[in-house]
Amino acid sequence: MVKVEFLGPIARSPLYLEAKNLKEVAQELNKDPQIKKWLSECAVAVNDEIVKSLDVELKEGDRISLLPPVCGG
Amino acid sequence: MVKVEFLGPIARSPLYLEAKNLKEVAQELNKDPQIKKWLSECAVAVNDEIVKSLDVELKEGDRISLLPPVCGG
Amino acid sequence: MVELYPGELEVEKIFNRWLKWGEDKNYGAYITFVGIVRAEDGIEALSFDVYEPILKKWFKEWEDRAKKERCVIKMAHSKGNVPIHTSSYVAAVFCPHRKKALELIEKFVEDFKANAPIWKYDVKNGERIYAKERSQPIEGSGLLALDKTSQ
Amino acid sequence: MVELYPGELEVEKIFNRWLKWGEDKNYGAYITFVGIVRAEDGIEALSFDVYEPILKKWFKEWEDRAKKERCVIKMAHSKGNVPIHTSSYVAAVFCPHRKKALELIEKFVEDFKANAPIWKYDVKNGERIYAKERSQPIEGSGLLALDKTSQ
Repeated sequence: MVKVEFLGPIARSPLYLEAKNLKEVAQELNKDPQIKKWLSECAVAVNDEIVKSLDVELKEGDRISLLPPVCGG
Repeated sequence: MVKVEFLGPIARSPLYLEAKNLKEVAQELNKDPQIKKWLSECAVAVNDEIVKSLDVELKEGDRISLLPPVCGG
Repeated sequence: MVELYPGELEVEKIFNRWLKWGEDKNYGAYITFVGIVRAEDGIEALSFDVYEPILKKWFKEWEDRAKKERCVIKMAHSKGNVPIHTSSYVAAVFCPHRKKALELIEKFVEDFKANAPIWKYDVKNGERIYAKERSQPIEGSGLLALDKTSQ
Repeated sequence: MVELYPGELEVEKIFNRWLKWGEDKNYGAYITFVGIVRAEDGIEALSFDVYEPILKKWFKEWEDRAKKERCVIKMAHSKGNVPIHTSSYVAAVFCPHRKKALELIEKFVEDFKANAPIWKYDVKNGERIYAKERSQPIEGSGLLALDKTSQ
Protein backbone atom coordinates (compact mmCIF):
# COMPACT_ATOMS: atom_id res chain seq x y z
CA MET A 1 0.00 0.00 0.00
CA VAL A 2 1.26 3.47 -0.89
CA LYS A 3 -0.17 6.83 0.16
CA VAL A 4 -0.96 9.62 -2.32
CA GLU A 5 -1.13 13.15 -0.88
CA PHE A 6 -2.53 16.22 -2.63
CA LEU A 7 -0.77 19.42 -1.63
CA GLY A 8 -1.83 23.06 -1.61
CA PRO A 9 -5.05 23.91 -3.39
CA ILE A 10 -6.02 20.36 -4.49
CA ALA A 11 -8.81 19.83 -2.03
CA ARG A 12 -8.57 16.06 -1.65
CA SER A 13 -7.93 13.72 1.24
CA PRO A 14 -5.03 11.29 0.83
CA LEU A 15 -5.62 8.13 -1.19
CA TYR A 16 -4.25 4.70 -0.36
CA LEU A 17 -3.44 2.48 -3.34
CA GLU A 18 -1.84 -0.80 -4.19
CA ALA A 19 0.92 0.11 -6.67
CA LYS A 20 4.33 -1.37 -7.47
CA ASN A 21 5.57 1.65 -9.38
CA LEU A 22 4.68 5.21 -10.37
CA LYS A 23 3.15 4.12 -13.67
CA GLU A 24 0.53 2.17 -11.77
CA VAL A 25 -0.17 5.21 -9.60
CA ALA A 26 -0.57 7.29 -12.74
CA GLN A 27 -3.04 4.79 -14.19
CA GLU A 28 -5.06 4.81 -11.00
CA LEU A 29 -5.15 8.63 -10.66
CA ASN A 30 -6.13 9.12 -14.30
CA LYS A 31 -9.39 7.27 -13.56
CA ASP A 32 -10.67 10.09 -11.35
CA PRO A 33 -11.67 13.15 -13.45
CA GLN A 34 -11.30 15.53 -10.48
CA ILE A 35 -7.71 14.42 -9.96
CA LYS A 36 -6.91 13.90 -13.63
CA LYS A 37 -7.42 17.59 -14.46
CA TRP A 38 -4.54 18.51 -12.13
CA LEU A 39 -2.07 15.94 -13.36
CA SER A 40 -0.63 17.79 -16.35
CA GLU A 41 0.44 20.64 -14.07
CA CYS A 42 1.58 18.73 -11.02
CA ALA A 43 5.10 17.83 -9.99
CA VAL A 44 5.49 14.51 -8.16
CA ALA A 45 7.49 13.64 -5.09
CA VAL A 46 8.18 10.22 -3.63
CA ASN A 47 8.95 10.38 0.08
CA ASP A 48 9.53 14.14 -0.32
CA GLU A 49 11.99 13.82 -3.21
CA ILE A 50 10.83 15.34 -6.49
CA VAL A 51 11.02 12.68 -9.22
CA LYS A 52 11.23 13.27 -12.95
CA SER A 53 10.71 9.78 -14.32
CA LEU A 54 7.85 7.28 -14.12
CA ASP A 55 10.37 4.45 -13.75
CA VAL A 56 10.29 4.55 -9.98
CA GLU A 57 9.64 1.35 -8.07
CA LEU A 58 7.52 1.75 -4.96
CA LYS A 59 7.55 -0.17 -1.73
CA GLU A 60 5.07 -0.64 1.09
CA GLY A 61 4.45 2.64 2.93
CA ASP A 62 5.90 4.97 0.28
CA ARG A 63 4.36 8.41 0.17
CA ILE A 64 3.63 10.09 -3.17
CA SER A 65 2.89 13.84 -3.16
CA LEU A 66 1.31 15.87 -5.94
CA LEU A 67 2.50 19.50 -6.10
CA PRO A 68 0.33 21.84 -8.17
CA PRO A 69 1.69 25.13 -9.64
CA VAL A 70 3.47 27.23 -7.02
CA CYS A 71 3.75 30.92 -6.24
CA GLY A 72 5.74 31.83 -3.15
CA GLY A 73 6.75 35.31 -2.12
CA MET B 1 40.30 83.10 -16.82
CA VAL B 2 39.03 79.58 -16.06
CA LYS B 3 39.61 77.47 -12.97
CA VAL B 4 40.90 73.88 -13.14
CA GLU B 5 40.14 71.70 -10.10
CA PHE B 6 41.74 68.35 -9.31
CA LEU B 7 39.38 65.99 -7.49
CA GLY B 8 39.96 63.06 -5.17
CA PRO B 9 43.50 61.72 -4.94
CA ILE B 10 45.18 64.23 -7.30
CA ALA B 11 46.95 66.27 -4.67
CA ARG B 12 47.02 69.63 -6.47
CA SER B 13 45.64 73.06 -5.70
CA PRO B 14 43.37 74.58 -8.35
CA LEU B 15 44.98 76.21 -11.39
CA TYR B 16 43.79 79.39 -13.03
CA LEU B 17 44.34 79.56 -16.79
CA GLU B 18 43.54 81.74 -19.76
CA ALA B 19 41.78 79.41 -22.19
CA LYS B 20 39.05 79.86 -24.80
CA ASN B 21 38.24 76.17 -25.10
CA LEU B 22 39.03 72.74 -23.68
CA LYS B 23 41.73 72.09 -26.24
CA GLU B 24 43.72 75.00 -24.87
CA VAL B 25 43.24 73.65 -21.35
CA ALA B 26 44.52 70.28 -22.54
CA GLN B 27 47.60 71.87 -24.08
CA GLU B 28 48.34 73.73 -20.87
CA LEU B 29 47.88 70.72 -18.59
CA ASN B 30 50.05 68.48 -20.77
CA LYS B 31 53.01 70.77 -20.01
CA ASP B 32 53.08 69.69 -16.34
CA PRO B 33 54.41 66.11 -15.99
CA GLN B 34 52.76 65.67 -12.57
CA ILE B 35 49.38 66.51 -14.05
CA LYS B 36 49.99 64.91 -17.43
CA LYS B 37 50.36 61.42 -15.94
CA TRP B 38 46.75 61.58 -14.67
CA LEU B 39 45.16 62.84 -17.88
CA SER B 40 44.70 59.56 -19.72
CA GLU B 41 42.59 58.24 -16.83
CA CYS B 42 40.64 61.35 -15.92
CA ALA B 43 37.10 62.29 -16.87
CA VAL B 44 36.44 66.00 -17.34
CA ALA B 45 33.57 68.15 -16.15
CA VAL B 46 32.82 71.74 -17.09
CA ASN B 47 30.77 73.49 -14.41
CA ASP B 48 29.95 70.06 -12.94
CA GLU B 49 28.71 68.54 -16.22
CA ILE B 50 30.81 65.65 -17.53
CA VAL B 51 31.87 66.41 -21.11
CA LYS B 52 32.93 63.90 -23.74
CA SER B 53 34.32 66.18 -26.44
CA LEU B 54 37.18 68.67 -26.61
CA ASP B 55 35.02 71.01 -28.73
CA VAL B 56 33.76 72.91 -25.73
CA GLU B 57 34.05 76.71 -25.74
CA LEU B 58 34.86 78.22 -22.37
CA LYS B 59 33.87 81.55 -20.92
CA GLU B 60 35.25 83.68 -18.10
CA GLY B 61 34.81 81.98 -14.74
CA ASP B 62 34.13 78.46 -16.07
CA ARG B 63 35.19 75.67 -13.77
CA ILE B 64 36.89 72.56 -15.18
CA SER B 65 37.15 69.48 -12.92
CA LEU B 66 39.38 66.47 -13.42
CA LEU B 67 37.94 63.23 -12.05
CA PRO B 68 40.43 60.37 -11.61
CA PRO B 69 39.33 56.68 -11.50
CA VAL B 70 36.52 56.10 -9.00
CA CYS B 71 35.57 53.37 -6.57
CA GLY B 72 32.54 54.06 -4.44
CA GLY B 73 30.84 51.60 -2.13
CA MET C 1 17.74 27.47 7.58
CA VAL C 2 14.34 28.48 6.27
CA GLU C 3 12.45 30.62 8.78
CA LEU C 4 8.66 30.26 8.63
CA TYR C 5 6.28 32.51 10.55
CA PRO C 6 2.50 32.65 10.89
CA GLY C 7 1.18 35.87 9.30
CA GLU C 8 3.18 38.86 8.14
CA LEU C 9 6.93 39.05 8.69
CA GLU C 10 8.65 41.41 11.12
CA VAL C 11 10.98 42.58 8.37
CA GLU C 12 13.02 45.01 10.48
CA LYS C 13 13.83 42.39 13.09
CA ILE C 14 14.77 39.82 10.48
CA PHE C 15 16.94 42.28 8.55
CA ASN C 16 18.72 43.45 11.69
CA ARG C 17 19.27 39.96 13.05
CA TRP C 18 20.81 38.82 9.77
CA LEU C 19 22.91 42.00 9.54
CA LYS C 20 24.31 41.28 13.00
CA TRP C 21 24.89 37.64 12.12
CA GLY C 22 27.08 38.70 9.21
CA GLU C 23 28.92 41.46 11.03
CA ASP C 24 32.21 39.78 11.85
CA LYS C 25 32.27 37.28 9.01
CA ASN C 26 34.03 39.57 6.54
CA TYR C 27 31.34 39.60 3.85
CA GLY C 28 31.56 42.61 1.56
CA ALA C 29 27.98 42.56 0.32
CA TYR C 30 24.63 41.89 2.02
CA ILE C 31 21.58 42.02 -0.24
CA THR C 32 18.02 41.58 0.94
CA PHE C 33 14.90 41.09 -1.14
CA VAL C 34 11.60 41.92 0.59
CA GLY C 35 8.33 40.83 -1.00
CA ILE C 36 5.42 43.06 0.00
CA VAL C 37 1.73 42.22 -0.55
CA ARG C 38 0.29 44.65 -3.10
CA ALA C 39 -3.28 45.96 -2.93
CA GLU C 40 -4.67 44.60 -6.21
CA ASP C 41 -8.05 43.38 -7.44
CA GLY C 42 -9.71 44.26 -4.15
CA ILE C 43 -7.86 41.66 -2.09
CA GLU C 44 -7.53 42.19 1.66
CA ALA C 45 -4.62 39.78 2.08
CA LEU C 46 -2.70 36.96 0.49
CA SER C 47 -2.56 33.58 2.12
CA PHE C 48 0.10 30.89 1.81
CA ASP C 49 0.36 27.13 2.17
CA VAL C 50 3.90 25.86 2.62
CA TYR C 51 5.03 22.26 2.28
CA GLU C 52 7.97 22.26 4.63
CA PRO C 53 9.76 18.95 3.93
CA ILE C 54 10.34 19.74 0.25
CA LEU C 55 10.94 23.45 0.89
CA LYS C 56 13.74 22.53 3.28
CA LYS C 57 15.35 20.19 0.78
CA TRP C 58 15.07 22.76 -1.99
CA PHE C 59 16.64 25.38 0.28
CA LYS C 60 19.42 23.04 1.39
CA GLU C 61 20.49 22.70 -2.25
CA TRP C 62 20.72 26.49 -2.50
CA GLU C 63 22.70 26.67 0.73
CA ASP C 64 25.19 24.18 -0.69
CA ARG C 65 25.37 26.04 -4.00
CA ALA C 66 25.98 29.34 -2.18
CA LYS C 67 28.65 27.78 0.01
CA LYS C 68 30.68 26.80 -3.05
CA GLU C 69 30.87 30.49 -3.90
CA ARG C 70 31.76 31.36 -0.28
CA CYS C 71 28.31 32.95 0.08
CA VAL C 72 25.42 32.40 2.47
CA ILE C 73 21.69 32.47 1.67
CA LYS C 74 18.90 33.13 4.14
CA MET C 75 15.15 33.26 3.79
CA ALA C 76 12.02 33.87 5.80
CA HIS C 77 8.46 33.26 4.61
CA SER C 78 4.94 33.56 5.95
CA LYS C 79 2.35 30.84 6.43
CA GLY C 80 -1.35 31.71 6.43
CA ASN C 81 -2.75 35.20 5.90
CA VAL C 82 -0.61 38.27 5.16
CA PRO C 83 -2.47 41.62 4.91
CA ILE C 84 -1.83 44.04 2.05
CA HIS C 85 1.15 46.40 2.50
CA THR C 86 2.90 43.95 4.79
CA SER C 87 5.62 41.45 3.88
CA SER C 88 5.43 37.73 3.24
CA TYR C 89 8.97 37.02 2.06
CA VAL C 90 12.51 38.08 2.87
CA ALA C 91 15.53 36.56 1.12
CA ALA C 92 19.14 37.52 1.69
CA VAL C 93 22.61 36.76 0.43
CA PHE C 94 25.98 37.47 2.00
CA CYS C 95 28.97 37.29 -0.34
CA PRO C 96 32.59 38.41 -0.26
CA HIS C 97 31.99 40.68 -3.27
CA ARG C 98 29.13 42.48 -4.96
CA LYS C 99 29.02 40.79 -8.38
CA LYS C 100 28.44 37.32 -7.01
CA ALA C 101 25.90 38.72 -4.54
CA LEU C 102 23.86 40.43 -7.26
CA GLU C 103 23.94 37.32 -9.42
CA LEU C 104 23.01 35.00 -6.56
CA ILE C 105 20.05 36.99 -5.22
CA GLU C 106 18.52 37.14 -8.70
CA LYS C 107 18.96 33.43 -9.41
CA PHE C 108 17.75 32.49 -5.96
CA VAL C 109 14.60 34.63 -6.05
CA GLU C 110 13.71 33.44 -9.56
CA ASP C 111 14.19 29.78 -8.65
CA PHE C 112 12.23 30.37 -5.46
CA LYS C 113 9.30 31.64 -7.53
CA ALA C 114 9.52 28.70 -9.90
CA ASN C 115 10.19 25.77 -7.60
CA ALA C 116 9.63 26.44 -3.88
CA PRO C 117 6.58 24.41 -2.76
CA ILE C 118 4.44 27.32 -1.62
CA TRP C 119 0.89 28.04 -2.76
CA LYS C 120 -0.65 31.48 -2.88
CA TYR C 121 -4.28 32.45 -2.38
CA ASP C 122 -6.03 35.78 -2.74
CA VAL C 123 -8.17 36.60 0.27
CA LYS C 124 -11.43 38.39 -0.60
CA ASN C 125 -14.26 38.75 1.89
CA GLY C 126 -12.49 36.25 4.06
CA GLU C 127 -12.42 33.63 1.31
CA ARG C 128 -9.20 32.01 0.02
CA ILE C 129 -8.99 31.80 -3.78
CA TYR C 130 -6.05 29.88 -5.30
CA ALA C 131 -3.95 32.31 -7.40
CA LYS C 132 -3.72 29.80 -10.23
CA GLU C 133 -3.08 32.23 -13.07
CA ARG C 134 -0.02 33.65 -11.23
CA SER C 135 1.36 30.23 -10.32
CA GLN C 136 3.99 28.21 -12.17
CA PRO C 137 4.17 24.44 -12.57
CA ILE C 138 7.30 23.13 -10.84
CA GLU C 139 10.02 21.89 -13.20
CA GLY C 140 9.16 18.38 -14.34
CA SER C 141 5.41 18.75 -13.83
CA GLY C 142 2.98 16.59 -15.80
CA LEU C 143 4.73 13.31 -15.05
CA LEU C 144 1.54 11.47 -14.10
CA ALA C 145 -0.55 12.78 -17.02
CA LEU C 146 -0.77 9.71 -19.26
CA ASP C 147 -3.14 11.28 -21.79
CA LYS C 148 -0.82 14.22 -22.56
CA THR C 149 -2.25 15.09 -25.98
CA SER C 150 -5.65 15.97 -24.55
CA GLN C 151 -4.25 18.31 -21.89
CA MET D 1 18.02 62.14 -2.76
CA VAL D 2 21.55 60.96 -2.01
CA GLU D 3 22.18 60.67 1.74
CA LEU D 4 25.80 61.30 2.78
CA TYR D 5 27.07 60.68 6.30
CA PRO D 6 30.44 61.16 7.98
CA GLY D 7 31.90 57.76 8.93
CA GLU D 8 30.13 54.39 8.91
CA LEU D 9 26.43 54.12 8.11
CA GLU D 10 23.72 53.24 10.62
CA VAL D 11 22.39 50.56 8.29
CA GLU D 12 19.49 49.43 10.48
CA LYS D 13 18.09 52.93 10.80
CA ILE D 14 18.43 53.60 7.09
CA PHE D 15 16.83 50.28 6.14
CA ASN D 16 13.93 50.78 8.53
CA ARG D 17 13.32 54.36 7.55
CA TRP D 18 13.18 53.42 3.87
CA LEU D 19 10.97 50.39 4.62
CA LYS D 20 8.50 52.67 6.41
CA TRP D 21 8.69 55.21 3.60
CA GLY D 22 7.58 52.53 1.14
CA GLU D 23 4.93 50.98 3.33
CA ASP D 24 1.75 52.47 1.90
CA LYS D 25 2.98 53.06 -1.65
CA ASN D 26 1.99 49.65 -2.95
CA TYR D 27 5.42 48.49 -4.05
CA GLY D 28 5.71 44.72 -4.29
CA ALA D 29 9.50 44.50 -3.99
CA TYR D 30 12.07 46.31 -1.84
CA ILE D 31 15.69 45.33 -2.42
CA THR D 32 18.62 46.71 -0.48
CA PHE D 33 22.31 46.35 -1.22
CA VAL D 34 24.66 46.91 1.72
CA GLY D 35 28.39 47.33 1.11
CA ILE D 36 30.50 46.30 4.10
CA VAL D 37 34.20 47.11 4.53
CA ARG D 38 36.19 43.87 4.38
CA ALA D 39 39.30 43.25 6.47
CA GLU D 40 41.90 42.79 3.72
CA ASP D 41 45.61 43.50 3.33
CA GLY D 42 45.89 44.69 6.92
CA ILE D 43 43.70 47.77 6.46
CA GLU D 44 42.02 49.28 9.51
CA ALA D 45 39.42 51.23 7.53
CA LEU D 46 38.50 52.54 4.12
CA SER D 47 38.18 56.26 3.55
CA PHE D 48 36.09 58.07 0.94
CA ASP D 49 36.13 61.39 -0.87
CA VAL D 50 32.82 62.34 -2.47
CA TYR D 51 32.30 65.07 -5.04
CA GLU D 52 28.72 65.99 -4.28
CA PRO D 53 27.67 68.22 -7.21
CA ILE D 54 28.35 65.55 -9.84
CA LEU D 55 27.17 62.72 -7.59
CA LYS D 56 23.81 64.44 -7.24
CA LYS D 57 23.46 64.91 -10.99
CA TRP D 58 24.43 61.33 -11.65
CA PHE D 59 21.88 60.16 -9.07
CA LYS D 60 19.15 62.40 -10.45
CA GLU D 61 19.47 60.65 -13.81
CA TRP D 62 18.96 57.32 -12.08
CA GLU D 63 15.94 58.65 -10.20
CA ASP D 64 14.39 59.73 -13.51
CA ARG D 65 15.22 56.41 -15.13
CA ALA D 66 13.65 54.52 -12.20
CA LYS D 67 10.55 56.70 -12.29
CA LYS D 68 9.86 55.71 -15.90
CA GLU D 69 9.60 52.12 -14.65
CA ARG D 70 7.38 53.21 -11.73
CA CYS D 71 10.28 52.41 -9.38
CA VAL D 72 12.19 54.45 -6.79
CA ILE D 73 15.91 54.36 -6.05
CA LYS D 74 17.57 55.41 -2.80
CA MET D 75 21.17 55.51 -1.68
CA ALA D 76 23.29 56.41 1.32
CA HIS D 77 27.08 56.66 1.36
CA SER D 78 29.84 57.50 3.81
CA LYS D 79 32.37 60.31 3.66
CA GLY D 80 35.70 59.96 5.44
CA ASN D 81 36.81 56.90 7.37
CA VAL D 82 34.76 53.70 7.67
CA PRO D 83 36.21 50.96 9.91
CA ILE D 84 36.39 47.33 8.77
CA HIS D 85 33.21 45.27 9.31
CA THR D 86 31.02 48.38 9.15
CA SER D 87 29.09 49.70 6.16
CA SER D 88 29.88 52.52 3.76
CA TYR D 89 27.11 52.11 1.20
CA VAL D 90 23.41 51.25 1.11
CA ALA D 91 21.41 51.29 -2.11
CA ALA D 92 17.74 50.39 -2.45
CA VAL D 93 15.06 49.99 -5.06
CA PHE D 94 11.31 49.87 -4.68
CA CYS D 95 9.37 48.47 -7.65
CA PRO D 96 5.86 47.18 -8.27
CA HIS D 97 7.24 43.74 -9.19
CA ARG D 98 10.30 41.63 -8.52
CA LYS D 99 11.80 41.26 -12.00
CA LYS D 100 12.23 44.96 -12.56
CA ALA D 101 13.56 45.38 -9.02
CA LEU D 102 16.23 42.70 -9.49
CA GLU D 103 17.26 44.18 -12.82
CA LEU D 104 17.36 47.73 -11.51
CA ILE D 105 19.42 47.09 -8.37
CA GLU D 106 22.05 45.27 -10.43
CA LYS D 107 22.29 47.97 -13.10
CA PHE D 108 22.30 50.73 -10.51
CA VAL D 109 25.03 49.23 -8.33
CA GLU D 110 27.22 48.46 -11.34
CA ASP D 111 26.85 51.97 -12.73
CA PHE D 112 27.48 53.38 -9.28
CA LYS D 113 30.80 51.51 -9.15
CA ALA D 114 31.76 52.71 -12.62
CA ASN D 115 30.62 56.31 -12.62
CA ALA D 116 29.76 57.78 -9.22
CA PRO D 117 32.41 60.43 -8.33
CA ILE D 118 33.67 58.78 -5.15
CA TRP D 119 37.30 57.95 -4.38
CA LYS D 120 38.40 55.16 -2.11
CA TYR D 121 41.49 54.99 0.10
CA ASP D 122 42.87 52.18 2.20
CA VAL D 123 43.71 53.32 5.72
CA LYS D 124 46.83 51.69 7.15
CA ASN D 125 48.55 53.00 10.28
CA GLY D 126 46.39 56.08 9.99
CA GLU D 127 47.59 56.83 6.45
CA ARG D 128 45.22 57.14 3.46
CA ILE D 129 46.42 55.28 0.36
CA TYR D 130 44.43 55.79 -2.88
CA ALA D 131 42.98 52.42 -3.97
CA LYS D 132 44.05 52.99 -7.56
CA GLU D 133 44.19 49.38 -8.69
CA ARG D 134 40.55 48.82 -7.59
CA SER D 135 39.32 52.06 -9.20
CA GLN D 136 37.74 52.48 -12.63
CA PRO D 137 38.13 55.44 -15.00
CA ILE D 138 34.77 57.14 -15.48
CA GLU D 139 33.21 56.66 -18.93
CA GLY D 140 34.81 59.09 -21.36
CA SER D 141 38.08 59.44 -19.43
CA GLY D 142 41.26 60.48 -21.20
CA LEU D 143 39.73 63.46 -23.00
CA LEU D 144 42.56 65.82 -22.11
CA ALA D 145 45.40 63.39 -22.91
CA LEU D 146 46.74 64.79 -26.18
CA ASP D 147 49.65 62.38 -26.42
CA LYS D 148 47.51 59.27 -26.27
CA THR D 149 49.99 56.85 -27.89
CA SER D 150 52.55 57.28 -25.11
CA GLN D 151 50.05 56.65 -22.32
